[in-house]
Amino acid sequence: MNSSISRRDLLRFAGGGVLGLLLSPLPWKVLDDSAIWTQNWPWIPEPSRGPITWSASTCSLCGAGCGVRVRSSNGHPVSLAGQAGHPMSAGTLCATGLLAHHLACHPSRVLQPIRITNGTERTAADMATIVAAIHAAHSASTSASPAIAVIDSRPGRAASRLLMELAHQWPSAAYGVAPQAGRARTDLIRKHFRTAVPEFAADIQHARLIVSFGAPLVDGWGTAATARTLLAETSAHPRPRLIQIEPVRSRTANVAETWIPVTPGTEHVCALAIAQAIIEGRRMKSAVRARAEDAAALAAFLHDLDLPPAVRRCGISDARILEIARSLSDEPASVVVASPAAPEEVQSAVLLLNLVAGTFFREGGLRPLPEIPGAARTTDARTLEDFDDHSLSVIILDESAAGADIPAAVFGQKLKPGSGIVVSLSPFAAPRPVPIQYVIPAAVWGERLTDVAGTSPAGEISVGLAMPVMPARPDTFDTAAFLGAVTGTSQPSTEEILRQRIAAIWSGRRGMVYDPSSPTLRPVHAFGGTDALWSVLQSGGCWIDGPRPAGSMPAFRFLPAGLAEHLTKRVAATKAATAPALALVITSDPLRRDQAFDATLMSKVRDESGLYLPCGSVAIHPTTAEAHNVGVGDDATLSINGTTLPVHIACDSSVPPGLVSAMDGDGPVALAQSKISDRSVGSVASATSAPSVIPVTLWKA
Amino acid sequence: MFPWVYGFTWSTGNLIFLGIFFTVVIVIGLTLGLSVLRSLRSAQSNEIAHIRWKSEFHDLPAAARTCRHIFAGDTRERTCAHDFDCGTCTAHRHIEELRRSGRIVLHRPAGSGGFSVSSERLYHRGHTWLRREPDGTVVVGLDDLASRLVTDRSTLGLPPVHAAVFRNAPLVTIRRASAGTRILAPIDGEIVEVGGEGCEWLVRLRPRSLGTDAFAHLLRPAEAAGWLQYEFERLQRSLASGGVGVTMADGGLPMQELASAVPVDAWDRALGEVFLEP
Amino acid sequence: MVIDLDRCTGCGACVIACAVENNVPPAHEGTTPRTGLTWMRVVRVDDGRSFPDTRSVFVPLMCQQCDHHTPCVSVCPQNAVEYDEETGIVTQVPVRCLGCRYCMTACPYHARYFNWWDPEWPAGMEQTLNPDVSTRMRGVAEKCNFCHGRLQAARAKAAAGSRPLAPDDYQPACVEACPTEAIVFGDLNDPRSTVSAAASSPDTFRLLEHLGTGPKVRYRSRSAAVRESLTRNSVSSEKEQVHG
Amino acid sequence: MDSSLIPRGLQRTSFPRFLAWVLPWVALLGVGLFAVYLCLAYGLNQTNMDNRFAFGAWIYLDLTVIALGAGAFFTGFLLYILRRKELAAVINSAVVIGFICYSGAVAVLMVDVGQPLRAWFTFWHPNVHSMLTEVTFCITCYLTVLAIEYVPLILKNRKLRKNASMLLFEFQLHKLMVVFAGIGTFLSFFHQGSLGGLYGVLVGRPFAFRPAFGIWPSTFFLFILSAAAAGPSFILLTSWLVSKIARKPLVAPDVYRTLGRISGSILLVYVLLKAVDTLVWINRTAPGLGFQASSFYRYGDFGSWILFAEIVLLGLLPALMLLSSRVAQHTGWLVTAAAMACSGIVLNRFVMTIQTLALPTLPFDAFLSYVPSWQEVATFLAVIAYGVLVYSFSFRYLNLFPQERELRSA
Repeated sequence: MNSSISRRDLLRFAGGGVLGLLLSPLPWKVLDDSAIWTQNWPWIPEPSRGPITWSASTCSLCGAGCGVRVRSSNGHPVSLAGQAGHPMSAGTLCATGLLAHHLACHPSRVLQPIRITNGTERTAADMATIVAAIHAAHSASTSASPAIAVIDSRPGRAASRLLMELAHQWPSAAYGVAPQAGRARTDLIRKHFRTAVPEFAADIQHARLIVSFGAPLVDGWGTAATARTLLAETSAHPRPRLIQIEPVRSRTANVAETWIPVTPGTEHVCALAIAQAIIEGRRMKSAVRARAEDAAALAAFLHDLDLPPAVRRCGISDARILEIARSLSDEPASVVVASPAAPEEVQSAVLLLNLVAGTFFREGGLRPLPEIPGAARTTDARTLEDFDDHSLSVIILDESAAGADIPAAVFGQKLKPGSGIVVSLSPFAAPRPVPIQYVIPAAVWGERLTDVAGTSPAGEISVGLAMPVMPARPDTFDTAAFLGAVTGTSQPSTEEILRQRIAAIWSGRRGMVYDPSSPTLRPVHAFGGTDALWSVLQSGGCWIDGPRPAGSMPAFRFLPAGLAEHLTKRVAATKAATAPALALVITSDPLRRDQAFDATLMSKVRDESGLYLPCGSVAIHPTTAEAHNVGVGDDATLSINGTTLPVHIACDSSVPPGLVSAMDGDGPVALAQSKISDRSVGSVASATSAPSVIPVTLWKA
Repeated sequence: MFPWVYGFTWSTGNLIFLGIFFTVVIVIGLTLGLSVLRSLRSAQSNEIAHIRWKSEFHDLPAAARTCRHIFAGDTRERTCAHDFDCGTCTAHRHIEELRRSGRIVLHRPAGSGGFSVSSERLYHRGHTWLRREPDGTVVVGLDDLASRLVTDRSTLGLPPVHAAVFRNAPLVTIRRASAGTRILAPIDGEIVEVGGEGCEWLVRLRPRSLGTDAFAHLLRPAEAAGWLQYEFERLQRSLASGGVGVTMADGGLPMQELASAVPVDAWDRALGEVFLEP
Repeated sequence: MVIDLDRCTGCGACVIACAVENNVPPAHEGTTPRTGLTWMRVVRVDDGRSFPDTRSVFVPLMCQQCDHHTPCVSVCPQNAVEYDEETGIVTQVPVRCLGCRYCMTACPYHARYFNWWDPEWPAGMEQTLNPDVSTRMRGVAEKCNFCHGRLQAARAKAAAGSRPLAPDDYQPACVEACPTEAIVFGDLNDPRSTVSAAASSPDTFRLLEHLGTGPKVRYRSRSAAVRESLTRNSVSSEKEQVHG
Repeated sequence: MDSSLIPRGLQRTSFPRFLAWVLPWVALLGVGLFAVYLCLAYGLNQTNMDNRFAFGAWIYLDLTVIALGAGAFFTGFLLYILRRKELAAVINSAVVIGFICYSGAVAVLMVDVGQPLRAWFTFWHPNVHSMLTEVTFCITCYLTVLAIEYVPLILKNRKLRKNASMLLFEFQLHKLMVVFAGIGTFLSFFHQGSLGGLYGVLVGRPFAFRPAFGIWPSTFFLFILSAAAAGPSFILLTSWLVSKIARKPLVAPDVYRTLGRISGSILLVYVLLKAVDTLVWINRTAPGLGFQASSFYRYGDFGSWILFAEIVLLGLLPALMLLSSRVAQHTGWLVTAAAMACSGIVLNRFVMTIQTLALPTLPFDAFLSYVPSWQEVATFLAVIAYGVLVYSFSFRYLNLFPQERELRSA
């Protein structure tokens, strides 16, 4: 008997083994398990399923103050929605607001102090080092002017008051605010009216006619409720007429009754021409005429400007101008608004037009805004630009709440050459052109108590509390706490300041309080005291100032000192300017407007769907593309005053021929903005993302 | 997929579709199973030799399957389709009858073309001959062409005594060059003696049957002469077209030194051609 | 569902709300509008008039929830797409999908999306995932299902109150999020519902109605130019006149 | 030893030269396998497919190779069922080509799906209304049949046949080959048709949609016919190509002629029906869905010339050439005609897969183009390399052309 195993035996064994395996449950089990495995890949996170709770808060991502309903699982927010009856936002939330709870885990979140070198390299920094650096700067300061500037990105908060008080206690420090959109306008209003007047807000909710010079009414004017007001059509509230005067077809222009494409840079001429048409049509309301003694002077001034040739440059027909003038005169509830980002001359001309049309102190017009009870007067605070050049050793930026951006060039201008440092308190450290050396981690929305003061579509002011809805990160710093640590003083907590504010509201007995639990709007005096108010506001409510009696218009001047010269110069410049081959119009991305950082899911409307023009792309009319020999998706180079930048071409027939439309943001255009501002070229360097007109040449890369 | 398994619906479409599918699967499976079963059965019933020959015969080139009656001059063109089993071939029987009745005669003179053909021997298509001995046994040897090709007896592997041999099944193996070639047995039988060195035959067999049918497929000497000539030419053609350069001036192979004239790399092919191994 | 195009400003809130509700991951690096995962998408379309009269219309585009002639249901080789007879919603069973993408080829509305990448959330963001909806997975095709998670929750709630599911019991996330209330959701079969009133308006139309797929998402616009530009097909397009 | 594996009596090139021929293909296969690994490990983001182009180069490859591989079933059908004995000269080669085409297609499909581990779900939860279900079932079964048909070829290898059990199995299997040929024909009719139906049922793609006869759209029948026409032409083409590369005659010229005649007559029927189908589509189907057929030919380079090329230039013309007895006298012309016929089918599959997806449906859609990524191309080429390798080894070690030996000695 041969007992050795032959190859055939082995083969047989293998064959039999395979057959036997097939008959066993093993292969089927493997199949089944592999299928189950593909459904539960270990590297894919599972949602944590826990008790679902609902809470209410106020969105503090921007100053609009929308009411938020928070759905949490296991104590962590999983989705946000608007509060249906909220007086400010009426149940709306913008796309960014819907993602507020994602910001806590943003990839560029800062969780410990960092040092940034060469603009991009980051290393962990020691808190003590940063404090020591600030102290060193402090002790080195000898001159009378402040060496440390504490810059508040969003004044008007309770935190702002803390900052202000701290800065005052600190000999060589000063409080300042970021350059604010519309500040020039406020200053101008004060010049027009001889008596002290408050700030004004447009009463969009009651306006029957809105003439808008590029104002983003449906995508960035307060809360999204403004858009609802403009677009809703009920028998009780017919849709208001909206005339949008804007170079490109923005989202607002798109839904407007009339869109008037205006040559970029000539908006002020257009506004002045309408004003002139109203005056010459002798339709100026007698009340307005009676209040201003210089009506004749205005007529003469406008006549001297010789507007018709300039208007022709606007690309708007005389008939259109007359028609708008007539409508403005005939409609009592009308208002003229300009984009907050519009250049100064546009703001001036629009204000003048409002005065001529008599929209001040009227329902549906420009209504006075009262002061927020208990707020420090930060409106008069100097901006960073107001500090002496090369005087600052340290700039402490409070960016814990998103606010206006400061152009990079300003830092260079204000800091001491070679030794000045910039410390930012911010939740994020995304690459930016701003020369920041240190970032101190701050809390994001939902992690700490703060307050938001907003303006409703009806032009009413409100205060809401943003309550923490998720556990705060222990490694973040409160702005006041950080400054307290630097100065070695103890400060009142945010809550204390907020309580003071609520006490002020209570003592004023003015306005209404919205209670989301009912949901009702009850007058302040119906509450028992500050505690009752506090608890309602804590549960997602908000205070809104009550209906103000329509005040009568005080005496004013159409042409306060300096305005005539300013406008004359601007109109003359418009007349003299030769038309550029192409004009670049940079519009601000509403979703990014007050938000330096995108929530990651914003990719849905940017990278994944093209709903918004991506950064780095410019849109041009197909005929423009053809004329410049570029096509969709081509890489091209944009040359602006010698600065060239790479862009992608997108063809869009809604962009008027001869224009290049781009979104501001952190793409090449922002880069160009910073570069151009170094060369101090025109309005592009302004703090706000103003629609800027730049001669552009375009060629294929 | 299966009734009562999650998600199954008793719709007509489902039933028709799955019915067809399962039918196909079953038919494939059954056919496959059947062939496995059949091959197992034929392995057990010792049909291997028979099947191997059938399979090999099927794969032989047409030139190697020429009918014996061509060599006898009975017919001009005919290829065998009966595995060289003339006993079952109706055409063969018919021609034989015609010849017996004298209606056709061998009109081709028995020319051997230089190969010796013995009148006492019967020839197998696998190039063996067979001679019936008086004691009822037969002796089997290599024919003239084969023995010129296989000159060294030591390369032959002969079967042991008492081994059963089957007609057209391997009888002897030739180990030469890279591949082995087998020589087919002419008839069924049992080995009774193995020839030694110098012996004209290779083995002595006791045939299983001594009836005429057992020898009907073997070539008679008259046919064998033409056949050997034909086979020699076939071998020559095969070697020539293969690019073998060693031929005589007239294009033919030197018959006497056949073994040494076939180059080493063509050896395998030459043996395959001659001994009917495809 | 009826979408009033005159009220859509293209703000994208619906797109975001959809992604948050359904645990759709943010874009992987390298994602383009063609490989994105946007169950809900807003497309800007020009109304076809010439400049400067031309207007854009923003068209929120999601699964159109075709009627019984659903192109995607019949093509799926393994019943991973199902038609819910009760609600008329076309549902997707992602765990059964093998990712052959035949349904995507079949869908004329391009409303189906393939998970080209493994879903990736920034660290910590998994805490914000909606617990009522499973996470997405690579290699399967998916689409809008009118917020199946919400429907299931509403069903459970109705069952707990031992009453049948009412059409107003839930609203998809996009409807809830739309700031201008451009999207109306409800029971089209109920003649008294707001949605069926809106659907019967002469301004209402469906996309690619000629194909006979019977979509249950309707669009409306008072502008004839908008209606024309969204219902025209290549037969009457301007391009043809130009290019002959 | 290599030479002991080569069938006796066949002249094959030396092993080093064979190696030199094989190695580049092995390298190509290796690159392709790496691409496959990338796709399986990282997902289909490695491809340039997208939500609009959900089917890309791979599906096109599948449809094309399966059409060209139809020679296996159709030759089998003619040989075993209709008893066209002369086709025995190419049946082995046809089976190998069929096996290569189908196994290559299935392999690519496994990469193409997003969740290969769930591939068997189609069997578990079949949706019988889906053409893809029909395709999956039939192709799986048919690939099994092809493998079974391939087995006897391998078992007949010189070395393997020495093993008695292999010989016996081969013998018995061969006897039952008619059953497999029958089943193969049945399955092939269905899946070739279903592959056509795959696009024909897409009511959402008016460019591809065709009205149904019974439960199948007209493309179902057109695909069967076109595959049946392309199959013999491809066998003709490959046989000729192999004989050119190997520099020896492999089949007798009359086999070429037979293949050409069969291919030509079916192609003629196909072209006529395709023309009728196109006219019905232009005048009835497309307008019924709200589209004018001419509108589909307005985009990019996809003008109506494609229609002309598909039906006349690469359809009618080769059909008439293949049927012409004068052309049949010249193998060169015959091969040209066969190549044209195959190109016509290749173009048809391209139009069905790629053009259908590139065309917009929604009024605001754009015509999109698509360029495969290197991973897709490498996988595509790997299938070709795989085919060349399998065929090369088969040709070297198996007796693919029974006539070769005789033609050699003739």
